Amino acid sequence: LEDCAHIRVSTPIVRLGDPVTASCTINQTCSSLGPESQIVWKLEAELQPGGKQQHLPNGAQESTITLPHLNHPRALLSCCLLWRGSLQILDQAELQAGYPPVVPSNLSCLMNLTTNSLFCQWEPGPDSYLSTSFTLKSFKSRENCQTPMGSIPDCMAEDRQSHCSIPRKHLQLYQYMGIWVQAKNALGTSKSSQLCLSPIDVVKLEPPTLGALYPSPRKDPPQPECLQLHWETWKPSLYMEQKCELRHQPQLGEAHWTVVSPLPSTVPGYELCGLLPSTVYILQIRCIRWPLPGYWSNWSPILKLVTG
Amino acid sequence: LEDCAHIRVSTPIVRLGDPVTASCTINQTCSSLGPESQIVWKLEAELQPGGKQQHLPNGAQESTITLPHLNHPRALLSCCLLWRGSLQILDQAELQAGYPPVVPSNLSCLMNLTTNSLFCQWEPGPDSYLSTSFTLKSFKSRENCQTPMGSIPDCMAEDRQSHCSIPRKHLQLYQYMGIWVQAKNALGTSKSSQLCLSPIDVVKLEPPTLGALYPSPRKDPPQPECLQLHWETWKPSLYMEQKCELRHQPQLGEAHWTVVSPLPSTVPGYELCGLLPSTVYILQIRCIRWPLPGYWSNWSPILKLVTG
Amino acid sequence: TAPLALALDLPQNFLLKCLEQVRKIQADSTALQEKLCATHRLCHPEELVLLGHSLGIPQARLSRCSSQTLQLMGCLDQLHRGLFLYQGLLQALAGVSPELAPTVDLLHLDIADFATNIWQQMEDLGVDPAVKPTQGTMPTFTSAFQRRAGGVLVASNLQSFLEGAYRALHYLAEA
Repeated sequence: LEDCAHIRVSTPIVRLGDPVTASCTINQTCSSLGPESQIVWKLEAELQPGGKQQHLPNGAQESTITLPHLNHPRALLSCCLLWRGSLQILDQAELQAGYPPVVPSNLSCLMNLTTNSLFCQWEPGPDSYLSTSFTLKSFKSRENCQTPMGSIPDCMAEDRQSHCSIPRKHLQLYQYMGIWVQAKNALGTSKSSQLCLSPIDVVKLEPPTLGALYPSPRKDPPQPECLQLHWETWKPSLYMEQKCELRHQPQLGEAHWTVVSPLPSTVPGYELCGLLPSTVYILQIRCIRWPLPGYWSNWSPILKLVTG
Repeated sequence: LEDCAHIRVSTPIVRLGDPVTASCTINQTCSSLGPESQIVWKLEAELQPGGKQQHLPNGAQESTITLPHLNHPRALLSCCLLWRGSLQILDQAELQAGYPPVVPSNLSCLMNLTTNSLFCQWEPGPDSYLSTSFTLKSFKSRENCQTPMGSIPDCMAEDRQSHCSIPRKHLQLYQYMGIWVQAKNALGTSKSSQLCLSPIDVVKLEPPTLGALYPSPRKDPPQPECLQLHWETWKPSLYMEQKCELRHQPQLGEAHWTVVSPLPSTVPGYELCGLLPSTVYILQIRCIRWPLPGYWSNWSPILKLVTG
Repeated sequence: TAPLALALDLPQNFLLKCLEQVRKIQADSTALQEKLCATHRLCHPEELVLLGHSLGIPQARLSRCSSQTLQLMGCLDQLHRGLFLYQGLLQALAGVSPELAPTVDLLHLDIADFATNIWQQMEDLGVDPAVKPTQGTMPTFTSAFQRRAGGVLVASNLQSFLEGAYRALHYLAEA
């Protein structure tokens, strides 16, 4: 039993605004078709004039239509027949329109020592209205990332996400890798510019744990303009040489931060002086892998202390 | 190259307090063993006297020990050798002790129309100290659940959980099924008593949505001791005949609930009179499948209204 | 014997359950129709009559269930055959689309439950036919569109079938 009717579409996915040509063939089997049966096209709910109808040698009838501009990202094209006064739908085709993917921009990566993965994110660019897959592609290389030296499995971003994480087992932390993002949909493919980095050099640390020294040691004579602090490196980064920055300001008034730098990443006891006595201070600390490259950690949560 | 030493345990998992017998064979290859090398047993960190040592024809040495009472649910048995003044661990075996599973009790099931699954739970009984799996077993049947008429896949409870949900696709809502829980560990298996139910008869509904009628219709003369209410059946149970109960009480004082019953499950407008005028009332409603069997829903969230 | 007398053989519990199952299947079927309309804009079976003819979608008869000519055992048998037919039609719709599949699966499960309930009652009354019905030739839906259009037509025919069944069962329950 052949199909009663069948729509063929030149290209079911076109650029937004481009024309689409479709033809609908209705077989004689489609229940005693009168010779004058008129094929009618509908796009969504709107009738579409301009279908050219012809008889085929095998008795079937075929109508061809060209929609000059497809302006809906999604549209249902229906091939219908006027039958006993009612419009009968015999076949439907889903048309899609959109744009080829724009070149993803602002690709940046961070080595996350907690999840032990290389987290990369990018700007996907404007919506292409078509289902677009983003793939983080990379290869192992030497210094300048010109010649691939080993493959790394693709990292497929989840639907509608603009980030992907390459797990530790695919990474060589201290070797260079070329890395870029490919965007792909039915209308084309685009590639971001390529980064060349070694994962450990884009490590972003967590800040140390900053605290007041308890019991703050007895000073003779007492020093009301000092605070006794201590901080401890974030454990997963203990093996890394780092330098840190401490910033502080009185809590009230429109003071600005005073920054003490450079500081080591672990200090059992640190005396911060030159402060205003009996004043509430807010303090924060952050660290960075150093002298080897890395990114500054975020500032630690605010520590509030009162001078003597 | 043969193993240097090897422990064999009669039964690595015994009842708590039962004896355990183990033997340890140390081969000649084990780095130039002196004839007088003494095999030493340790249970966790404690030396265990009483090992009987003998020479084997092939030059190996074997020690056999019986621990009279294994009282640790988990214990490491070590086969050691005195060598150059220090105790060398050559092999270790993990011993486990516990109890056979107690018969699971209080098996009960509810048909959940939101998740569309039969949720069953039970009391696992005291800890057997051994990894115990709980499996909900069931079969399709006729009225009295004596003769199985069709199998239903086992429902494996997650680790340390005492409930399991049989999904809709394995259920025949209006047919009877025999259902019980099996508990199994290394020391045995136990079975709960069997329930015989048809899932739809253990349905537990969600309460209707109870609200005040806005705008409450103008009454002439006004009726300060009445409240205008409406409620709507919980949508997934619309197809079920139900009866409902409304309870109300003044918010203050140690009043008790007044219950109005039976009520239909959907009422566009209901006038509740005989109340104290200008008093804050709290009201709740619940429903049950009726006249066919089911469980009462929980009471709806409290509705607070003030009489005229 | 007058249908009413025979209705007395039917346990009230059975009739109440059947009425509930019909309402449940009606709700499932309405859900399918609403989804076909919302997702694929196929909202009116009248637009698909011609296609339905060419697809050859069989319909179930309930001639022995109409209140004028109600013949209890014949009615139960027709109910069971109709439900059996709709199980086959729903299976033919397999692969309709990911959004609709759960709704079609639930509808199929509920219809199968109802058919089993009726079959067991016929067994209890000792009037179950010697051989369970076998599925006739089912339409073959060759495209995603045909499966969706078939879904609209099957759901619409099923609703009419269920209305007939509900009237008959309600008539028997009131007897």
